[in-house]
Amino acid sequence: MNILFTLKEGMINLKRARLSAVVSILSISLALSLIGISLLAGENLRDIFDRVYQQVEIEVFLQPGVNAGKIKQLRKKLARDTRVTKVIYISREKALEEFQKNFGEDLSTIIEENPLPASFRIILDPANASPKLIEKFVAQISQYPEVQEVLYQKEIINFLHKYFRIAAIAASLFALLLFVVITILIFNTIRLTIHSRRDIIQIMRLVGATNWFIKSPFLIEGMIQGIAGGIIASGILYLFTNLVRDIIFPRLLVPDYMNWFLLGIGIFLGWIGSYISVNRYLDY
Amino acid sequence: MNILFTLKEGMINLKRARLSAVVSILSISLALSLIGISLLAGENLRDIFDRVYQQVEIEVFLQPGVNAGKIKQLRKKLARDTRVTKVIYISREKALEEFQKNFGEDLSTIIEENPLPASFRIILDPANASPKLIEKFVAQISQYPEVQEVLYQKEIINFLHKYFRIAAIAASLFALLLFVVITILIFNTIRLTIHSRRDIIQIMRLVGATNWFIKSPFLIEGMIQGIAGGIIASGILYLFTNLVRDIIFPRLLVPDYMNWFLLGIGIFLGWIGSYISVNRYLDY
Amino acid sequence: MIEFFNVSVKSKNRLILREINLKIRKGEFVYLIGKTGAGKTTLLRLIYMDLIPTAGNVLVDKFSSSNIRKREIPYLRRKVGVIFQDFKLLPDRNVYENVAFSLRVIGKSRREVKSRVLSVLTQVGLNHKRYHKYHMLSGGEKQRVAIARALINEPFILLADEPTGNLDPEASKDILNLLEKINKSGTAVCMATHNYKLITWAPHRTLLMEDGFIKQEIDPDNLNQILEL
Amino acid sequence: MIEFFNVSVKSKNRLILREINLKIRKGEFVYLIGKTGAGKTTLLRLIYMDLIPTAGNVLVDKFSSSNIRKREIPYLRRKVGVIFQDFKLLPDRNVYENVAFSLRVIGKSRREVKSRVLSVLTQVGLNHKRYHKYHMLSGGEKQRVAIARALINEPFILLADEPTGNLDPEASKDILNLLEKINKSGTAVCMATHNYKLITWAPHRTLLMEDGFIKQEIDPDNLNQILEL
Ligand SMILES: Nc1ncnc2c1ncn2[C@@H]1O[C@H](COP(=O)(O)OP(=O)(O)OP(=O)(O)O)[C@@H](O)[C@H]1O
Ligand SMILES: Nc1ncnc2c1ncn2[C@@H]1O[C@H](COP(=O)(O)OP(=O)(O)OP(=O)(O)O)[C@@H](O)[C@H]1O
Ligand SMILES: [Mg+2]
Ligand SMILES: [Mg+2]
Repeated sequence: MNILFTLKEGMINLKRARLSAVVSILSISLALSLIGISLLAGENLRDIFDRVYQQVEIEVFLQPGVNAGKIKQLRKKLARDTRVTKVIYISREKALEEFQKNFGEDLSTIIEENPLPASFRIILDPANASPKLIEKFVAQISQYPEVQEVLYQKEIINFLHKYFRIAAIAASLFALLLFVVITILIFNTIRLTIHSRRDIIQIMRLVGATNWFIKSPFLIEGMIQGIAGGIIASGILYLFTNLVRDIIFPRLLVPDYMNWFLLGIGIFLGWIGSYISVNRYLDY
Repeated sequence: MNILFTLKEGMINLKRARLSAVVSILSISLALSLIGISLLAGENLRDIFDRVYQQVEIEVFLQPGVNAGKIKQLRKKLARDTRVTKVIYISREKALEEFQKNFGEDLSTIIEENPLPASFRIILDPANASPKLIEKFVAQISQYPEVQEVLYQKEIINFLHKYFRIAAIAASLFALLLFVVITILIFNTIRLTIHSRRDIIQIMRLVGATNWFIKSPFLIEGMIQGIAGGIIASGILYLFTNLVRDIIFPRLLVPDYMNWFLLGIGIFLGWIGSYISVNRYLDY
Repeated sequence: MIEFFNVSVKSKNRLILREINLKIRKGEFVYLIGKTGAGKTTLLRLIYMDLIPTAGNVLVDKFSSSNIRKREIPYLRRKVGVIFQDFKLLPDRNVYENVAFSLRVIGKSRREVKSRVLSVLTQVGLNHKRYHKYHMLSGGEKQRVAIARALINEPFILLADEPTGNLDPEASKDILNLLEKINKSGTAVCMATHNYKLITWAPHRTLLMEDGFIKQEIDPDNLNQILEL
Repeated sequence: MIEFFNVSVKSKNRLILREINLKIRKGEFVYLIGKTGAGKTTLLRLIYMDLIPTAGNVLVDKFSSSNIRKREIPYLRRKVGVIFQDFKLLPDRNVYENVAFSLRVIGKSRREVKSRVLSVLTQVGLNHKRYHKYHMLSGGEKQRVAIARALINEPFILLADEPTGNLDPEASKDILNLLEKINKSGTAVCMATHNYKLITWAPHRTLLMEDGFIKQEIDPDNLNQILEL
């Protein structure tokens, strides 16, 4: 197989159906940009949610009579738990102080003894902050004999998690749709290129070119389209992300892998699209 | 001219280059959706900025010796100005009170006389809140003999305005690019349909069909593509806006004219694309 | 009826036709012969104004190539019937539809079309096969369909570019007979061909082209001289 | 060399070829004649395996239609040269490139190609026009280019489907002479034609097809009987 000849014929291919190829590449770029934007939206939404989760405190109120040694032991156990990011001990005195700060009333003047229990405030690792995992964690903690009650903002977490899931599913469906669109775009352009070169293909067949020899330039063409689409999409997203950062949302996260990801998808779908097209229209 | 026959041949057109048409319509939908999203982003950005501008106060400090009558007169004049939304008068006493609240110090214990001047706080109509107009307004106010000094957050306004303009220009360029892409998409599909029907067109020419008769089905086809693209884009945006409202940004503004606008652009560009294509490939 | 005045056609600095002067009268039958590339097809294209000469003037009926407007050309085409070696029919439609198509396309209603199509199909002897699909027809029958289509607007002339090139001798003879019959009923015929045998079967005025001009008009009596080639 | 055993071809419930038995020997020259639709083109397509029979078996060289694999077909094609009425050349390339193309396509290097192409072009008498553009060639010359391309892999048989259909009598005779010369140097030739005059010029074994089968083998002495048609 003669690489140079294949490449030369591939160039002639591109010239023949040039406009269709340009149109296809532009459309692929748009679709990949949309995928990139979905990805960005997803990552940033997750980031925002993570930060919300990081502020979710689980308050573990201890039984009134627990002694200092037990408390220290429990604290160690909690700190060692991989799901836990931070543990703060709030002694009964501290709790009273906070109460006074928050409500401006001096409890000690009303009742003789401090009625507030000691507690731990626990912040979980965001990776473990899904409603189910939190619930499991809370159930586990509640088992300890030292623990009286465990409280956290259950409703907010459930709410956020539910909508995050809906958004994630919607974005995935949208991305899947775009994958299909890209594949069809490439499929169609290759089909048209094959159509515009059917005379030359017929002659190739006639003089005994192998099927593989006839097909390969079209596969290469499909992948080039995918690559070009990926590069243009990366450029569009570069401008887009800079604009968004400058104007509305300076904290915008841009995952490092994004450009490679778009390029990879471009190549992958380019190959699939041209492969299907070639096998549909160029098989005996 | 026989409408029924034209429509029948138009249907055959659509069947012939079906895949290309579907691909084209999908791509047009994506492009129109992006235009719609830009539009939404623009409208909402403007809305947010308007609300920022609505909070911009212009502080007009008055000369020390101005009497109550003159102040009342000035207040009336300001209130009558169409650019002004709200005027609040801050007397010298009120200013002192605020100062004490903000800084916690009782000025009257340090110095004998109240050193603070009386002032107006003016809020402008957002439509007149561009940096230039504000500057003009301020210059005008400063002319009054009763006025000592006019202060406002010049830097913030300039900053916002500058980026809003950059965003608007970028979005317009992007939309223009998308207009071109849509036109090329339709141009290309019509070109391919013409190509796939060149036998039948040759025969039509041969037996004496008028040029208009040959062209019109392709123009109709282009417009149908634009309409279909517009409808699909409206659907996508409907889902998109509802999702955004539910999850991230409940205040999302959706202009009423948006769907009609997208449909209009679709038809308009469909007509242009097919018109160029038809005149390029179907003229003698 | 048709007249060429000093007609030349140039393409990319090459003269394809040079200074052609020619007159085809009402109801005439003319053969065009000559080697490949002599310019026969080009000459025919000038008549149905698929091509406008670079110099000189072609007169067809009341139309003149030097001042015809683009949008008048369709109306000229309705007065000139054209048939080709490769038939140029629509393979996805049957006989009736193929012939009807050319009337529908010029805006005739379905009812007007029907009687006219049936009468033309009778004329070419295909009425009994009017609902046959394209691929069920022999080459000779396909060419008859093409002739029917060319006749439907009652043209004053029928142009034929190697109409028997894809036909066997028997079918060729049939087609020639049909063209003669049409010619006898008053329609002029101008036919480019490589098949000199046709000329011996039905001798008519014969123009020999060579290298872009009309080299000579061959005397029907001297026909045998060319057949010796 | 080539053998047909009870070969039938069916398409949409219609028999295009029926029970063909045929043997073409090494170095033979065979004419295929018959009306349009008789099945000549179909028979030729079976030989270069553009079509696989629905019944029976076609043997070509060491390949058999009943068990050939798709990916072996290109190697069969390199042993069989094919030419057509419409030449099937690439109009955007010159003579040399058109012929060289078929060698490049099967993976030969530029150097190997050159000497082989020049020798074949000499054989068909076109060496001096090897850099001429396609549109500068006459019909006869185009057909020579097609023949050169078909010969380049030294096939054992040359299949020709109406190779003179678009040529004038003089050019047709030239092509026939070239095919005879090629045949004399050992390559078999199988040619479908409507031009019976060729057979009188160069009489060879002649098969008359009708309605999908080989009706008779015509005795070269009785040729005049068909020419009377
Ligand atoms: N569009 C064109 N551009 C350039 N050259 C052309 C064009 N059409 C025809 N020619 C050239 O003009 C010459 C005459 O062509 P034409 O087709 O009229 O010949 P012809 O007599 O009909 O030949 P044939 O018997 O092969 O049909 C040829 O040399 C051809 O290459
Ligand atoms: N792919 C196909 N599908 C259906 N029918 C076909 C196909 N190819 C050929 N036929 C039919 O098979 C018959 C034989 O066709 P073929 O082309 O072999 O005839 P031929 O002898 O070469 O005719 P001609 O002289 O016109 O070239 C014809 O009736 C034709 O319509
Ligand atoms: Mg010609
Ligand atoms: Mg055939």
